[in-house]
Amino acid sequence: MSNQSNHTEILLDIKNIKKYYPIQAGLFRRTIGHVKAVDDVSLYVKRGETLGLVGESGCGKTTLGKCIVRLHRPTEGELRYRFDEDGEYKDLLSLDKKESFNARKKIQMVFQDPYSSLNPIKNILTAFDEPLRIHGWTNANERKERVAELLESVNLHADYMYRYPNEFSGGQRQRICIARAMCVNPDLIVCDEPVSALDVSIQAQVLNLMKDLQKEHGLTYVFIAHDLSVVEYMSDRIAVMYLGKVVELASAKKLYYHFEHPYTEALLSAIPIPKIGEKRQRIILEGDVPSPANPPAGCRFHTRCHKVMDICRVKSPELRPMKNDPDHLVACHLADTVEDIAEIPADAV
Amino acid sequence: MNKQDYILSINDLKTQFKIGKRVVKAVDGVTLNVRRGKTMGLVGESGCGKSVTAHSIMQLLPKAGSIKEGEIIFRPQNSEEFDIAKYRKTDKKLRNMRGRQISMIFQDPMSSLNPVYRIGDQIIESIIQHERISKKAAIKRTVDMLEMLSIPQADKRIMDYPHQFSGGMKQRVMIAMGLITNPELLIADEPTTALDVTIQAQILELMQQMQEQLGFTIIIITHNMGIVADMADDIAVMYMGKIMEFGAKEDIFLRPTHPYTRALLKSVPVLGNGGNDRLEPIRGTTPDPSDMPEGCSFMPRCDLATEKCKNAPPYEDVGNGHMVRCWYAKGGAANE
Amino acid sequence: MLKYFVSRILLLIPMLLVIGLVVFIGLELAPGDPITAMIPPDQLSSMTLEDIEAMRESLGLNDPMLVRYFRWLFNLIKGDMGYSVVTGTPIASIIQNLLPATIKLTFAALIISTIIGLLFGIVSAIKSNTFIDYISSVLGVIGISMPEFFIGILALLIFAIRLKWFPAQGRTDVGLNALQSLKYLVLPACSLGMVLAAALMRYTRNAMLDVLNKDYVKTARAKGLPEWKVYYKHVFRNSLMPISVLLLLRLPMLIGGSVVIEQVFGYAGVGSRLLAAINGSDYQLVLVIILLLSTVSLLASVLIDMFTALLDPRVRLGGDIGGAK
Amino acid sequence: MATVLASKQKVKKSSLAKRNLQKLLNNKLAVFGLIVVTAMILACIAAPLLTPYDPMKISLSERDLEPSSNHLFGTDKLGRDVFARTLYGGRMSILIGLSGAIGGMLLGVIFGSLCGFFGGTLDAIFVKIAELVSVVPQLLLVLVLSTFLGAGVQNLIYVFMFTGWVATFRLVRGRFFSLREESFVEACRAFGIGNLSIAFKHILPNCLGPVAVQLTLNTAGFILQEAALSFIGLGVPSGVPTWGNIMNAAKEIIVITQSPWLWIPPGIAIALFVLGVNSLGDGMRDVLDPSQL
Repeated sequence: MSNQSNHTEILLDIKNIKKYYPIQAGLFRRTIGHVKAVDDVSLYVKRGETLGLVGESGCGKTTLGKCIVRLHRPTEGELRYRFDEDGEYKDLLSLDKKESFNARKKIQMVFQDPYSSLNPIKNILTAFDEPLRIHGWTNANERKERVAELLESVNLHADYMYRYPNEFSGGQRQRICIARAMCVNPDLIVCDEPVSALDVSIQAQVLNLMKDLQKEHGLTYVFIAHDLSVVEYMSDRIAVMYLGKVVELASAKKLYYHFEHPYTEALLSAIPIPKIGEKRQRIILEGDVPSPANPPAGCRFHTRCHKVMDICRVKSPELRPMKNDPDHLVACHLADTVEDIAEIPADAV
Repeated sequence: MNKQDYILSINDLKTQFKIGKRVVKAVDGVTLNVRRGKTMGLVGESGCGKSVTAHSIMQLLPKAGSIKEGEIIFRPQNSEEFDIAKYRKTDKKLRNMRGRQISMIFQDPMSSLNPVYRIGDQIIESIIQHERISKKAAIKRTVDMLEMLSIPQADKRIMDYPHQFSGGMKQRVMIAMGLITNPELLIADEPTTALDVTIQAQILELMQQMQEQLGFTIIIITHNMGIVADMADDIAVMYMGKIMEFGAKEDIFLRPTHPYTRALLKSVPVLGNGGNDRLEPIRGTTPDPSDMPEGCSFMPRCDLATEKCKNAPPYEDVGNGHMVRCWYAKGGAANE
Repeated sequence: MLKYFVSRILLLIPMLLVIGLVVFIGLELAPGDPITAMIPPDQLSSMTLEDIEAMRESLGLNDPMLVRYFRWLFNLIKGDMGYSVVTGTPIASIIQNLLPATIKLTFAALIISTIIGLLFGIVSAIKSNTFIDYISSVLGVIGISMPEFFIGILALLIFAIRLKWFPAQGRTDVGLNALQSLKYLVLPACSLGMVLAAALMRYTRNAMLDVLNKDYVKTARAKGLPEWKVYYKHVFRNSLMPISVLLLLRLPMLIGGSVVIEQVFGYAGVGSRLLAAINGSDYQLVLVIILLLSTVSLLASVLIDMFTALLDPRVRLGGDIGGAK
Repeated sequence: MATVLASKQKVKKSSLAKRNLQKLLNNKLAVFGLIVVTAMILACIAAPLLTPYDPMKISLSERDLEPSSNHLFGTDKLGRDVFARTLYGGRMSILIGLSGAIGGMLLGVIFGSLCGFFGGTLDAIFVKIAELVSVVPQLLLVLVLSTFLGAGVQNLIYVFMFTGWVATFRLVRGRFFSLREESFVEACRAFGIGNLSIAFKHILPNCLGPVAVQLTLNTAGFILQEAALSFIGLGVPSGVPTWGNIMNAAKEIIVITQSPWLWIPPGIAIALFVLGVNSLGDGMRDVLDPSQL
């Protein structure tokens, strides 16, 4: 089991991942453009930590998550993954067939909608059975015991394995899905909005369970959500995404008080807080998120940014570390990053 | 307070649904007073009856649902007060009230607009239903209203169809449709649940601005405690068809008294806490509404529950109109 | 909008070509010498074998099949459909005499069934789960379970033979005024339309109930619209789209059914002629009629499809669904 | 762990199929349909027990008899017993309808799942073919094919299979398209479960309910079509009795007016059986999805 207190070892290194979907039109299905769902994202995930991915719908967070689990094949980029603590990094996208199959055990996913995550006509045992069987649990009785054990680990009765999904509430289903993702002993679980379909009083049950399981099994999470408060509660570090790009990456503690990107600022101020008294400065963004099929030139956020400058309309800012904190990355011309704005040639404006 | 200061008074409202042979008591004795010109927030989890309460006020219940008991007294500014619950769903009195005196906007702006008619026609339909007005004047008013709601190029966009609008824009159209007849009460049923946070902020801000300008009353229904903290003056917390706690915003957030309200506040992560405090989940799940427990409906999940809670607790004033439905509300264990 | 229609019509062409090809291959495989169907019989009888062989060459019957196919198709479009082997009359004139009658019959059936189906469907939906709804649901399921020809025979027996309200058999336009010829149409059209009416009724009811649950109906009520306006403007109007899809699927069945109904009533249309041609092994005539009926069915489907598009702005204006401007 | 395994022996295994059957039996419409269909099938199978007459036996001494206690539905022009013919004819009509529908269903399910799961060019081709088959009046298609293949029970079944796969194909393909986006399918992929297993073990079983409903619709439709075809003399050869063939006699006005027992019993038999099948289908649809239709 890895050391939880200081996560130093990089488990997954996401390098320049792009995922473009062709837009086809006309009688002959000509490709007339691309939806740039994820556009050149580089991130790393350390063993044992939780990396939060936050952003509004269409920002590419789910697509990125599905690329990591290899449900989608990225258009470009590498997913360098370290199978053993002292092993080498291997690109998940260029494994041979057998390695690729075995790597499926390492990275699992919990989906947003607990109602569609379980096959309605199969009972819980059957839902676990096939993944276990193809990944080495050859003995049927052992599989059964394993399922019982897993169900109890998510605080459900072992007998529930004979029931069908429609007999469970949303919260129970999501717990079953977490147990199913855990059945092959993964290192990394990508959680795609795991609580957004649940009632508020149930959300906390699931979130706490996930935290406990992480501690117990040394799991690494990529936690995707649109609700910053939930992400903040779960994550060690948070990446804020906008229109296919990461605009800011910082530790969860830092992001709330020392945000640098205007989008993060707006996002934070837009979230209603169940507290009264402190009057917050609200930043209301104008307009809608532009279409990822036709993102604006320059900085993608410039059309809605309240601090927009001339340079933002032409030059897209790189994601760069802050001068005073190399672990805090920002993609904004205004931020005091390692590379200064002054270095940009004047004729670019 | 004077009776006339309340635009709406609901007394012991009971709304039931008949599904096959089962009877679901969706709203089971709701009592509420809504202050004129203010915003009342109705919060609760899914299935607690908050939406049914709102639909009962408009008498927009589906066929299987009907008001069984109670009264809904509506007091319009310039006409006689009347009891909405007394009329049939299709009564002319209610039809004249809907859309003119009370407007309602719904959760999902995507499906709330008819896809086959132009945006403009759908808004104008509302004016023409209630006023004798020329088509030209109606169009002018529609454009003005859309401009007030900051829809760019409103004069052109009224010719567009709903599928040409984004979710946030559609919700603005819904608000325009609701406000175009200058109603006294706007009921917003989870108006931002289907929208992104930055769009949600836009819509909530707009609703507040419009309220300042036009002075109508808002009932906002939501499951998000944050939204009521932002928007509401008074808050009612609903659980299993009953109001568990009602009071001014300060009462609810600074002096939450019902164990359910307290549990609800402790179970949601608060931005800025950085995951320091561990959340305290409410145990168990919401009971089946057609098979509710005897006595206090929160009892099976309540940490303070005792033998006493097997009897239904009274709905009591604990001071300044702060109402609580709990045996321990007055100086009991809940105030430890 | 125009773009959509044009593309829909352009798509017709390959489909017609394929149906034509299938029919043409059928012709090729059919027993008998094709030349007998291409030359007027009286001329044919006076020709020698050499003449026929020369004729075959000059008519291009020895050309590759694809060439012959397109020539055949081209002739067909020009109106030269060849000759019936059995009666020796030009097929074009047979068609000219009989096709309008069949189209009239089918169209009448379509109108009758649409009116009855929509009417009962709407009433059923508005009064859902009442006695009226229950009765019409039972009638609906009985309606779709009846063989068309059985309805036809019963109608013939009751209304024509016993009650003598309508003529029992036949249809001739000669010397009949409009009212009289309408009398010949009533029974066949009603019998043909009954099954479709039942299907439409069931479907209309369900489509309306479906739409009734939509949020925009609630919006309409929340505006204070009276019930009839809610039903007329927001429920019925929106149900028309799924209903027209059903019509699209059912139309070929209606045209097929006309063949049987014509037989029952001895109605002189292409359908009864088709059966006679099959019994007489008059393959050229059989295939031309089938090609024509298929074309009618295809054209009608396209018309209904366009009607659906007219109803739905999402199709009409192209599918940038949810896209902000 | 031992306690866990021991305790679960007590739990009764709840089977989804059993529960759905229970629901079906609570549905009045379905029960009515089931009773009618079963009773009629049983009666047709047990025909030799119910009637002493041979449906083919010509008896010139007993021509054109009205219904009597001897001949329940009377006799036809050749003195054959109409009751016997209706029973034996039912065997053939039901057999043709049912086997055509089952064959069509199998084709539709296979094509539909392949196209729905893999999409692409294969799918595009099949969609076009399906469109073509469905736009040509089915009766005409059957007519052409049976003209060229020749009349005969087997050929008729082939023809029905060839024309009847389209509805099932569309249905299965559509269900596949929506189901393959569901999270449980993505979960399967995330575990590395193979495509074929996903398609046939995880997705396909979810389509079977609607497919069964479609099967009833097709059976009903084919029985009606067989009857129509045989009625106009182009279905089953006239020697083999089927409901449609028996009614063939009613092409003459004289039969319609003078000997209604020749065509009313088989006509009612068709309508009743199809009504039963349709009611069963409606009931099944209600059970599968109470909100739809």
